Amino acid sequence: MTEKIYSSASEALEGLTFDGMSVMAGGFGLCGIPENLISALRDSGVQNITAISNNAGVDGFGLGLLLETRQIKKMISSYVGENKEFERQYLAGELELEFNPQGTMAERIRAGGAGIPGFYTKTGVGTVIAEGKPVREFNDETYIMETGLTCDVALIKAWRGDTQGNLQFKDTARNFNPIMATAGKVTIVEVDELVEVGTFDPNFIHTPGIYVQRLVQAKCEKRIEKVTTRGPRPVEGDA
Amino acid sequence: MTEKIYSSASEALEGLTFDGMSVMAGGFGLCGIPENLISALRDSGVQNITAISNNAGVDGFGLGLLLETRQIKKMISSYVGENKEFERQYLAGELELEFNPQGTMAERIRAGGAGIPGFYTKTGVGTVIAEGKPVREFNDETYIMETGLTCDVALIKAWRGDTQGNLQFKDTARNFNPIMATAGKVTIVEVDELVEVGTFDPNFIHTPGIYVQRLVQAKCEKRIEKVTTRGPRPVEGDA
Amino acid sequence: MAWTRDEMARRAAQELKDGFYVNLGIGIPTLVANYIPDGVDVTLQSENGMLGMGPFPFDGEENPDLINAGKQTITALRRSSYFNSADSFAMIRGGHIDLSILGAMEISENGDIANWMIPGKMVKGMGGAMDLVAGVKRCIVTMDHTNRAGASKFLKSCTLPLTGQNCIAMVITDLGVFAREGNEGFRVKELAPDVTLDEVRAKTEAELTT
Amino acid sequence: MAWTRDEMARRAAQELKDGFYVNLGIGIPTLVANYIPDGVDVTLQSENGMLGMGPFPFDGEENPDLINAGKQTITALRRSSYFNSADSFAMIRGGHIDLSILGAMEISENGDIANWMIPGKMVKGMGGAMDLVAGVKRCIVTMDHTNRAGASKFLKSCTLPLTGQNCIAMVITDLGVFAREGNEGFRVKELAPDVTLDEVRAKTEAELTT
Repeated sequence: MTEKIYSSASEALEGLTFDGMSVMAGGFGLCGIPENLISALRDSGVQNITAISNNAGVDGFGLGLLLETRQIKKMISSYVGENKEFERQYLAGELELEFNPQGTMAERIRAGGAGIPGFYTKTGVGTVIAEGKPVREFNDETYIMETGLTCDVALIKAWRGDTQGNLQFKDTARNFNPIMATAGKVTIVEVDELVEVGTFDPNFIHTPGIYVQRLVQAKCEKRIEKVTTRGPRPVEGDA
Repeated sequence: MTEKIYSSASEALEGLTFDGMSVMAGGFGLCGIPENLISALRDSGVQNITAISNNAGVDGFGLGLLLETRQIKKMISSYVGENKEFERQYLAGELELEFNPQGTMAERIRAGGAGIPGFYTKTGVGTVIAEGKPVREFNDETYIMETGLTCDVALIKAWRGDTQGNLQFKDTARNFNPIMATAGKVTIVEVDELVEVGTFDPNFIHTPGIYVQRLVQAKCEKRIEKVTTRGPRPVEGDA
Repeated sequence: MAWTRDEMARRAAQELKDGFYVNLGIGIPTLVANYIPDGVDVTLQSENGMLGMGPFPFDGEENPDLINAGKQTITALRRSSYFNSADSFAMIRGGHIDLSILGAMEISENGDIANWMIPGKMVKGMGGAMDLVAGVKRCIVTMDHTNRAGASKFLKSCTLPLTGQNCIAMVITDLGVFAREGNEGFRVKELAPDVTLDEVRAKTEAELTT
Repeated sequence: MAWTRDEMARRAAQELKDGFYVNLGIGIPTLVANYIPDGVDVTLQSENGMLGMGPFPFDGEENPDLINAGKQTITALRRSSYFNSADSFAMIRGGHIDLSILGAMEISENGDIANWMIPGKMVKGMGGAMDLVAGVKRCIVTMDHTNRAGASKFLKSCTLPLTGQNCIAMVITDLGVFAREGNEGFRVKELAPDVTLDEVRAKTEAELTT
């Protein structure tokens, strides 16, 4: 059996990086991002990356690391609000930026992985997003065509993975990860827990191993962007 | 909270049937078909159904029941090989039939549920399936456009469901069921087991309750179409 | 007396019906969750991949793997389910969400909404807003009736780049409630206490019927 | 001496590589699973929604919820996973399956395949065949070289309605192995024992190179 398990994030990236490559990185905000693979990608020194990710990390964390080192040439995202260095590079014209509505972006990635080169959506009709895109009427309503999106390497964060590459995701850290796993020419996954094959109930595998070429177990910091609470837990016995 | 639980399959269908209605029925072969809901639909006496289902059941079981009573006007399927009554009605011109490649059919249903009115696929290019369909080139390859598919009522078979309508499916009985659940104006589900809300790990719910309007617990016969075995289990101790 | 933010949220909450699946935007819409009427059971969707959003966690019980679309830590409920981003927007785009309540910079009399960019300023992106207004069955906007300079935000046509066309069914401002059916214009449905129709008309560029 | 069905399956199994994900059609392709070479680990996909198909169950251990695409009862393996039909064909259409081995009624010299209908006969449908030949990375056909009447099934162009265009990379018949690269024609790669090139040419309408 071809071995999918790698011993470190940088080893998992070996031989796959090249100037001008396209990279998808899972995550929503800082939740469910492949922290270790992003760091390893920075350390690889690869240049002119097209990064496809819902957000751009924050200063000094997540994709912010690759912005600091100017390794990213272009970003395809839906929202980039939390990153000063991003803003600086963008306003200085050093960084290309393509905004996609979040649902359009998710569907483009899913379509890319599913062999669907184009689909129609109502999202963005009558807005700047529709400019230059083919249009078609269905049942007297106007829709625009969006295209499938794939990438050279997809960087994925999962909760647990088995030695066959079957994956499970945790809570809302799932987000873009399972669909990006289908859209990479090569898909590399970092997991909190690496388990033996047979550990998972086959009914509850989110990503079948067919989509995973390389897998590494790695510890994540899991930084929280906006800690929000409702106060202290009431002491037992209180009303 | 609006009550989703019904006490019988026929009660669950009440008020939803009308002449000329379109119905999706989950299942692949006889595996994962909504047996009780199909029987209840037959008993409702509704006529001129357009039935969307991968197969057409067998004589006397599954959708075969509705063919016997001539309640189906048109079928949209990918394969209908196992049903004599179907063949008779079709050859006599009593039944309309639209073949879809299985993957195109699955994707059309998924698209219908996801608000996507059309998408492009390579499946069927250069075949009779492509006739009359819009064509588009992507990266110098030809693709045909297929449309999203929805229905008036989707009949679904799930393994377990909770009182909020969250569903889990079992093994390959999953098949078309989860996607059809998203494509019904009204979706009715029969489950082997009805459980309290909170029973499922929220990470492992196949169909969120938002897609389920009515739910009924019902006993299934689960007929097997082609029992295939490799012989008796070796007695323990044998080599 | 014009409504406060909380009063606007309370009024918006009256639009929730039992059994609804609802997506709430950031700002006033978030406050709506505090005013869900008794006996009305509502399931909140978060477009980053969750149905059945619970309240914020207690101090020290934050789960980094569990956030809402505003990136705040939240909790789950017994009914909750998680799904990926494509499935989440399939739910939104496919019209399965009953109601979305969101904020706006401008609304036009034909139901257009602008709430994602101001030309000349740093653009942060539309996130899921364009998908929500295009996909959800019914969209309600809560916003101040005028901007800080006193100019109407309720216009004949939006001056800012649109988020969506002909998609807003109701606008709840500090001055009142304005509703439209199908492709019609907005009708004055309610006024905040002591707010007069004249005041509303003076502060509204859009054509309003009564 | 022409190959038997099992010999054809054994030869087809030589095309399996370690780590491959493979979809096997009905008939001779099903037999391929019996001849997977030692040291080659292959995961079988079943398009009704399973990866990691196991063998048939023991007598009395059939699970009605667990069948393959031919509707036969099967079993699961430790590596197995289940998914819905849309996800299954996303896997196929997206080019994630390395190899499909399937039967055919006719193959043409430009790689077209016809295997789903005979005009005038009751048509049962194409099932997943059109999706497989259009989506899988590499498609291999196993079939008898001629029909019962002795006429070639390996043609200049198919006479039956097509399942797919320019999608077959290799044909394994009882007489030999025929392969093509990209858009080229088929080349004779191997002959069954004692089968001569002359015999093959006599039984083949398609242009073959050697």
